[in-house]
Amino acid sequence: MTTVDRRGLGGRLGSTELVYLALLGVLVIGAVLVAVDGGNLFGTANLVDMLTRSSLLGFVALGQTFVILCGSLDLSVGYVMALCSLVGATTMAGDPAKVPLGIAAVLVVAAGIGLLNGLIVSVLKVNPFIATLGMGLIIKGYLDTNYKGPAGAVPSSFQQFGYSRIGFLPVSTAVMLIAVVLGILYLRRTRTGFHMFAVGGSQDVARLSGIRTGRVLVTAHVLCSVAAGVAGLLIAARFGTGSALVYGSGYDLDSIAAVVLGGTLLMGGRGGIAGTLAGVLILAVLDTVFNILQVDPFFKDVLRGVVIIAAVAIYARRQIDRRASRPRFGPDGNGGPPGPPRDPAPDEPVPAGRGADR
Amino acid sequence: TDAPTDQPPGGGGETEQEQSADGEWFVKAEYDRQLAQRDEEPQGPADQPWLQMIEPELVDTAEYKQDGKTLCFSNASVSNPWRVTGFITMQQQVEVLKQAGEISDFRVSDAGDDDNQQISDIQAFVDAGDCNAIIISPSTTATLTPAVETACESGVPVIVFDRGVNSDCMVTFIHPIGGYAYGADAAEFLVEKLEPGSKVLALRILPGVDVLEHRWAAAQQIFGDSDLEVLGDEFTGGDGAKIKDIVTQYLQRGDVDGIWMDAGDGAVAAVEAFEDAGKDYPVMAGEDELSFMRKWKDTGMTAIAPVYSNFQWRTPVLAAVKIWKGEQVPSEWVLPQEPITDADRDEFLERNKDMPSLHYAKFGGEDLPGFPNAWKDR
Amino acid sequence: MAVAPLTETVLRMRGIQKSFLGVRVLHGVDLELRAGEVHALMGENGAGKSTLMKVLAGVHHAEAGTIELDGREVTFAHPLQAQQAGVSTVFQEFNLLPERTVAENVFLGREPRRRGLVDADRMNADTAALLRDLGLESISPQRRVRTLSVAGQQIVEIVKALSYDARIISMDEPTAALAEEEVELLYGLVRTLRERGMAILYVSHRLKEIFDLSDRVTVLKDGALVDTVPTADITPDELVRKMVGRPITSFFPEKLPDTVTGEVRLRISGGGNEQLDGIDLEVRAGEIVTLAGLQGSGRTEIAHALFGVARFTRGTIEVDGKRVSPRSARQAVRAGLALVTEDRKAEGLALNQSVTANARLVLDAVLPRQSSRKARQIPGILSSLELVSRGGDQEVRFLSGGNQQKVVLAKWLAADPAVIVLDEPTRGIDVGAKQKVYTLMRELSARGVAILMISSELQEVIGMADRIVVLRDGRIAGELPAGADEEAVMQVATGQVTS
Amino acid sequence: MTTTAPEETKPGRPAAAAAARLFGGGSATVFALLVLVFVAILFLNPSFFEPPSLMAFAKKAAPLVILAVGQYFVIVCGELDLSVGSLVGAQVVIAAAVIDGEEGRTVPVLLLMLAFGVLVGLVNGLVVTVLKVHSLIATLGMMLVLYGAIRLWTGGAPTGALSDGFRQAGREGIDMPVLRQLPWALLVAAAVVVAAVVFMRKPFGRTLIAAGDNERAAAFSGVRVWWVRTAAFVLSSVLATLAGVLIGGYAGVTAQVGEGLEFTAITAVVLGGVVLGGGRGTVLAAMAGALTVEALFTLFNQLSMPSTIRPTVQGLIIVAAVAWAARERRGPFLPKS
Ligand SMILES: Nc1ncnc2c1ncn2[C@@H]1O[C@H](COP(=O)(O)OP(=O)(O)OP(=O)(O)O)[C@@H](O)[C@H]1O
Ligand SMILES: Nc1ncnc2c1ncn2[C@@H]1O[C@H](COP(=O)(O)OP(=O)(O)OP(=O)(O)O)[C@@H](O)[C@H]1O
Ligand SMILES: [Mg+2]
Ligand SMILES: [Mg+2]
Repeated sequence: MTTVDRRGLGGRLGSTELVYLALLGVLVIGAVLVAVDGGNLFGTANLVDMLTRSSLLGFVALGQTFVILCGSLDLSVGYVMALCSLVGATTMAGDPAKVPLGIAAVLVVAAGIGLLNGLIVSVLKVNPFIATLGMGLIIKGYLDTNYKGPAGAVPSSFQQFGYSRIGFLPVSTAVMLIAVVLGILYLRRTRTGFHMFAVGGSQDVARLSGIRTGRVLVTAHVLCSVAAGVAGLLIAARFGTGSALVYGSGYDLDSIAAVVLGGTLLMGGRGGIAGTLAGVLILAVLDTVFNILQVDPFFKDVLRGVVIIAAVAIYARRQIDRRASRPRFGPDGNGGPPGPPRDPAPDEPVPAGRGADR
Repeated sequence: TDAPTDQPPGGGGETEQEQSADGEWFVKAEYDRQLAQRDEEPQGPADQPWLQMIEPELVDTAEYKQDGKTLCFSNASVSNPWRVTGFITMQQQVEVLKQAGEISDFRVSDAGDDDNQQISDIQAFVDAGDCNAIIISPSTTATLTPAVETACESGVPVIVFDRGVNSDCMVTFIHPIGGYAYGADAAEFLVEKLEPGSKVLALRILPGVDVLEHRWAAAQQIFGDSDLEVLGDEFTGGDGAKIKDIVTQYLQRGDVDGIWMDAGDGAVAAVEAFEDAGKDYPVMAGEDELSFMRKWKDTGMTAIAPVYSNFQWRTPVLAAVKIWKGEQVPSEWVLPQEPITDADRDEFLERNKDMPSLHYAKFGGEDLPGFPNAWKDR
Repeated sequence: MAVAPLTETVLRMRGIQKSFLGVRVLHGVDLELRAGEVHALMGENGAGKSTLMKVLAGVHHAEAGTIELDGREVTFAHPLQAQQAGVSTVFQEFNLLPERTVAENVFLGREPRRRGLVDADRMNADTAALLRDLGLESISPQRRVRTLSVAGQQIVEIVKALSYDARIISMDEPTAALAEEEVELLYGLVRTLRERGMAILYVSHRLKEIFDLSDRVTVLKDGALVDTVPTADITPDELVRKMVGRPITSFFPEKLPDTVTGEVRLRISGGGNEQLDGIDLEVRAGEIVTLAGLQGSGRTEIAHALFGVARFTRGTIEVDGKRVSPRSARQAVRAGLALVTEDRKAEGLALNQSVTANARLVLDAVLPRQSSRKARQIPGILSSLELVSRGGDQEVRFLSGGNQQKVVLAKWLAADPAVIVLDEPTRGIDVGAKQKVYTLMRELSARGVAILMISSELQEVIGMADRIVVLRDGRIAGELPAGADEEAVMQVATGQVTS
Repeated sequence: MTTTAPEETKPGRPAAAAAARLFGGGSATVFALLVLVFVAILFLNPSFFEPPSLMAFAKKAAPLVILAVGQYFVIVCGELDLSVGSLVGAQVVIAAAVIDGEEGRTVPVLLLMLAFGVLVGLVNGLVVTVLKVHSLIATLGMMLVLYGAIRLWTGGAPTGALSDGFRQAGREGIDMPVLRQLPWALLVAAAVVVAAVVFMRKPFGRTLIAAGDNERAAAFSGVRVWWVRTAAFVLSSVLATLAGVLIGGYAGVTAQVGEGLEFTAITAVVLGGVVLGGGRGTVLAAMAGALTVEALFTLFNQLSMPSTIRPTVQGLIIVAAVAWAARERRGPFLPKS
């Protein structure tokens, strides 16, 4: 047997491990900087701060991971969050008995939007970038027209979701971590989870293996929207009311950045939720450290931008190095055409423009 | 836990029920109160409007008397020129107090207009435990209520300014008279200066922000009682290009006699739309932003600059020092809010002649040592 | 020769017709498979073998014709339906997810579940068992496919097809990427399957395999059925004649009389990199050198090294006596090299662009200033290639494979190269187009262009060569003169002899 | 099918071929939509078509057309540029801060802006091509960096003022009868579109689109893909700079200038049938997409549609139009011979 193995040394470290290594690095550097400043990054207050910050983005990025793994994208999550915070708060209307109803309403609304997103992308074949951007606009118009400000009220029992904590672990973060674990299990232990990697890796291979790619894509979008809906509930719990203005806070692009920072390929097919969690934590740690160090808010944006680019560049660099001189499966950098000859799906022209289009 | 105590939702503060149940922004009692406060003579030094107060109900602060001098400030953002100007004023005020040894450490966190971020920021201050007072400039009224209450419960004196929250747990809530008064100043001016039947266009920044909604609610009230015709109300995001485009389109369809704006950002673009279309200047309600005031002077148009007193950024810092000393402060510290008219326009322009165009005439920092460079070369 | 118990017919395909974009590639083909037989499918490139298999696999829908399984007529709208009916396929193209593990690929689409959740342990165990069946314990089910070699990946594909509870397995050139020992493994496996009563449809270009393995053989030519005969009743010569329809010798055009072998235009001395070593190669003006070797022997690697894609880390390249060390394709082109890549669609053409745009691409990229002037000759080049198209504005994705190849050739010819490297230039193009390519090569050669042709088709390697260089494991294993026979080339390529 | 050299068939039907190029591949939708929107406006308010109104429309639409052309270059070579919105903002702020109302600095500042635009484009391009960062992330990062850096520099809100000379291009025009004024902006946008059309027909333009269609094929043909892509980013940034000059000229400096323009520009380009992922679409279609977006805004205004509901309608129309175009692409495509 000649060469079954051509795994180099560099390949031993998985990309998830690398992301956690990066997180560790950020933590160490952050801790040193904070210590120089006379503080303790791992003091309860700062720890709580970091964890709290990570919970909201954590939910959104968790959902975003599903769609990105499928090779899609969701730019409507911010609007879904805003809508869901309002739906939740107005349904609960301050009545503790209506909490379950509010949660149910949010899940239904979010799932419905995800379903629409998924169908527009998979059936109408609208590029996900445009489809979800359009969906975001649609929701924005609805919000602006119908909610002229915060509305609804969340009973204090439900506000616990946003405020109480167990030791230094905020409940919302705990719930987020549970969702992350469930998400990891979903991807690793269910068929649909498996198929998401396949759909993102190659729609054609997936289809030839008998996977109904459309359904998988729709499922991912539904999960993504539902996760954004839960984030909306968390918003409502923290605000005590629903707020439409949340959509302006940039959670859509932040969540994509967190997912990519977590080592998931923007073109789909590789990555996972564990990495996303690390990506979210990296952003949260940065925020906390910047906050402790009193970094100018605008300088924060600059640093964030640089860190995101630098991290992704490092991942990309590694992938290039690891790749042998002649890729069997096409480039996984940017915008490359799909690899070697692939067979078009049953009697369809070769799907054009799948690739860097997201 | 950090959870707010069980309390009927909405708290019980004086700003409670700012928004009525059906989501409309008009609350008659508050509207009447603000309109009346405009004619009230404020107490305090006339040359220091940031220390003046209208109808104060002083409260005792002895329980907060202390030696600690760490001041923490949770800022909603510095994402618009009004906030930038104000924040510089605040920093300059802090500088003075630091020199005087009244403040040792001034910590700021900026939430970048993200309510959730601000809740975390406030919580971080509370958890850190070494703030001797927390100043909060909430990014949205309703949503920050629980976080502010949490801060109050920690025992640290809390000072809220600009926008309020639905709670009265803070030691003092500092604000100019308010949005209704602002909107009314502008609308009343238009009603007064325009012939009956004239057409007015309302330009607004974005929906859902309480201070802005109050301005529009008051204007609607006043326009409703007048003979003016409101052509429409448009959201512009404060973007000059969008404002100019919208006004141009309205002008293309017919005459516009008056412009009502809920904030002065981009007012010049609106005026330019008239110039470029070759139309007469409208009667205009802008803001005390210098670019507009300069344009007003250059063109000699009929206009007013309603003011949402920018000098209020000084007050919370001074209030904190007062509280540490155990001095009384009003539980609701209402600052004067007086529009700039033809009469005092040139005086304010003269005072601010070195200032950049996106600066606010009534910023109230002329006596601070950093003047004028801190605002000029920011 | 194995004698199979010829029992009942499990599959009967009748009158299968299929066209792509208006060009018929299957003209009513009949095929019959019996349980417990290995049925070879032979034919030239582009004869329609893969297409027929894909019809059977439910990938393509036949326009006419029927498929009967166990006497019942079936239609497969989706590959899944074919798989569920017991027909599984190893496709010619790779169909794996590089980022997933071996086991995940093998069970893709039908992962075993326990209590609703994917049972990864069972999946790994089952895959391990399947691999053990093949004697391939060395491949761990939990390896990522991208970390496997091409051969390893091919094995995974076969394992994947086997893992379906299939009664019919069709394999499209399964041995193409395998080394000799691996081929033996596969033989063993195919025989086992046959003994278990499966029907196996087996496509290969290797005559030896056909005679080693198959019970019956069906020959396709230009999309039509030529004959189905028991393998025992036919000699290799007869089989080839059925495939080609005429004696092979007349298929390749003669060297043109005015061809003069001149100066060395391309010289590689001591070239080597990760995959290659000690490559010494010369091509002279007016000479056609062919590179033979098994798949993966490093032929394409040489072409890529010349083009700066996978550089030589050792040794030198000279074009017309001038040292060049191309670090990119651009530098290679500027030095006078041209490369007709082996994968037309992925590497040769911008499919959404027009014929003209593609034909001008090299000029546009490398000689932008002279591009408009030089582009004037493109219509002439295209018509001399007898391109069939609706005009220069037609997008190349609507052209047939042969015509696409002509566009690729045209883009290089427009740049007037000194050396042309053709990597599998006739892959997937029909007989007529092939001959066109051969004729063109002769003409270019006569004009003094040095030609290096890489091919997996031995007939072509031999038929077109002035010299044959044989590669094995990234080294030059030997050089044979024109007119060497296939056996000799194969022996050098597989290392049975060194010449 | 006949065996013909392409040359022989080409002159026979140049008009038809040109039309097919223009309207093929999903672009028909945008032209139809554009006509539809204009007809609707005409129906609602015929006076919109009086020359001065049209000129006002042109003046407003010019920057988006220019941005769309810039974005077209990037999209057609397979990438995406999210940084143009904040670049427009940054350029206007830089101009105001450096000119500070002094007429004499106008020209040097324009040069400075050009240099800054080229720099931003180069960084975007090199991060994408050399560091292999997906363009969505690379330009998202650039967007954050520009947003933060420019505010850091100006202390949070724009300072200074633009000179009248600077504002000429975006605000003024050539006075003439009938039209009242032929806006410079219209001339600039027209020049950009014409130049872009010509550019795309030049060798470099063709290699650009080939690189977007099939990167590897282009590379094997000798195209310096990294350079071509980088150039596309530079073009996009330079055109964003130009758009910034027009926008700043049109309306002066406000803190919000440029916000969200990147999404509007991408929407316009995609609406024009230019496929995200590269290799397909024309400059004219991208321009039509931009005009359609602007015309939609005008239509909403003419309809006196409540300000708040407009995004919904806009979103519906965009998704429907792109879906419709995708449907056309999936349908039978080969013309019958
Ligand atoms: N998806 C497709 N679209 C258009 N043409 C196709 C398609 N698939 C195959 N063809 C064409 O159909 C013909 C038959 O191709 P097929 O792949 O069946 O040949 P083959 O006998 O398998 O050849 P090879 O030995 O090279 O694998 C060829 O001319 C090929 O170009
Ligand atoms: N992506 C890859 N990564 C690492 N090694 C590879 C890759 N592709 C091919 N190889 C190895 O490179 C060597 C040369 O392969 P190459 O493809 O050049 O041979 P070839 O004779 O041209 O075969 P083919 O007929 O497939 O083109 C082989 O050992 C092969 O296994
Ligand atoms: Mg085949
Ligand atoms: Mg090869």
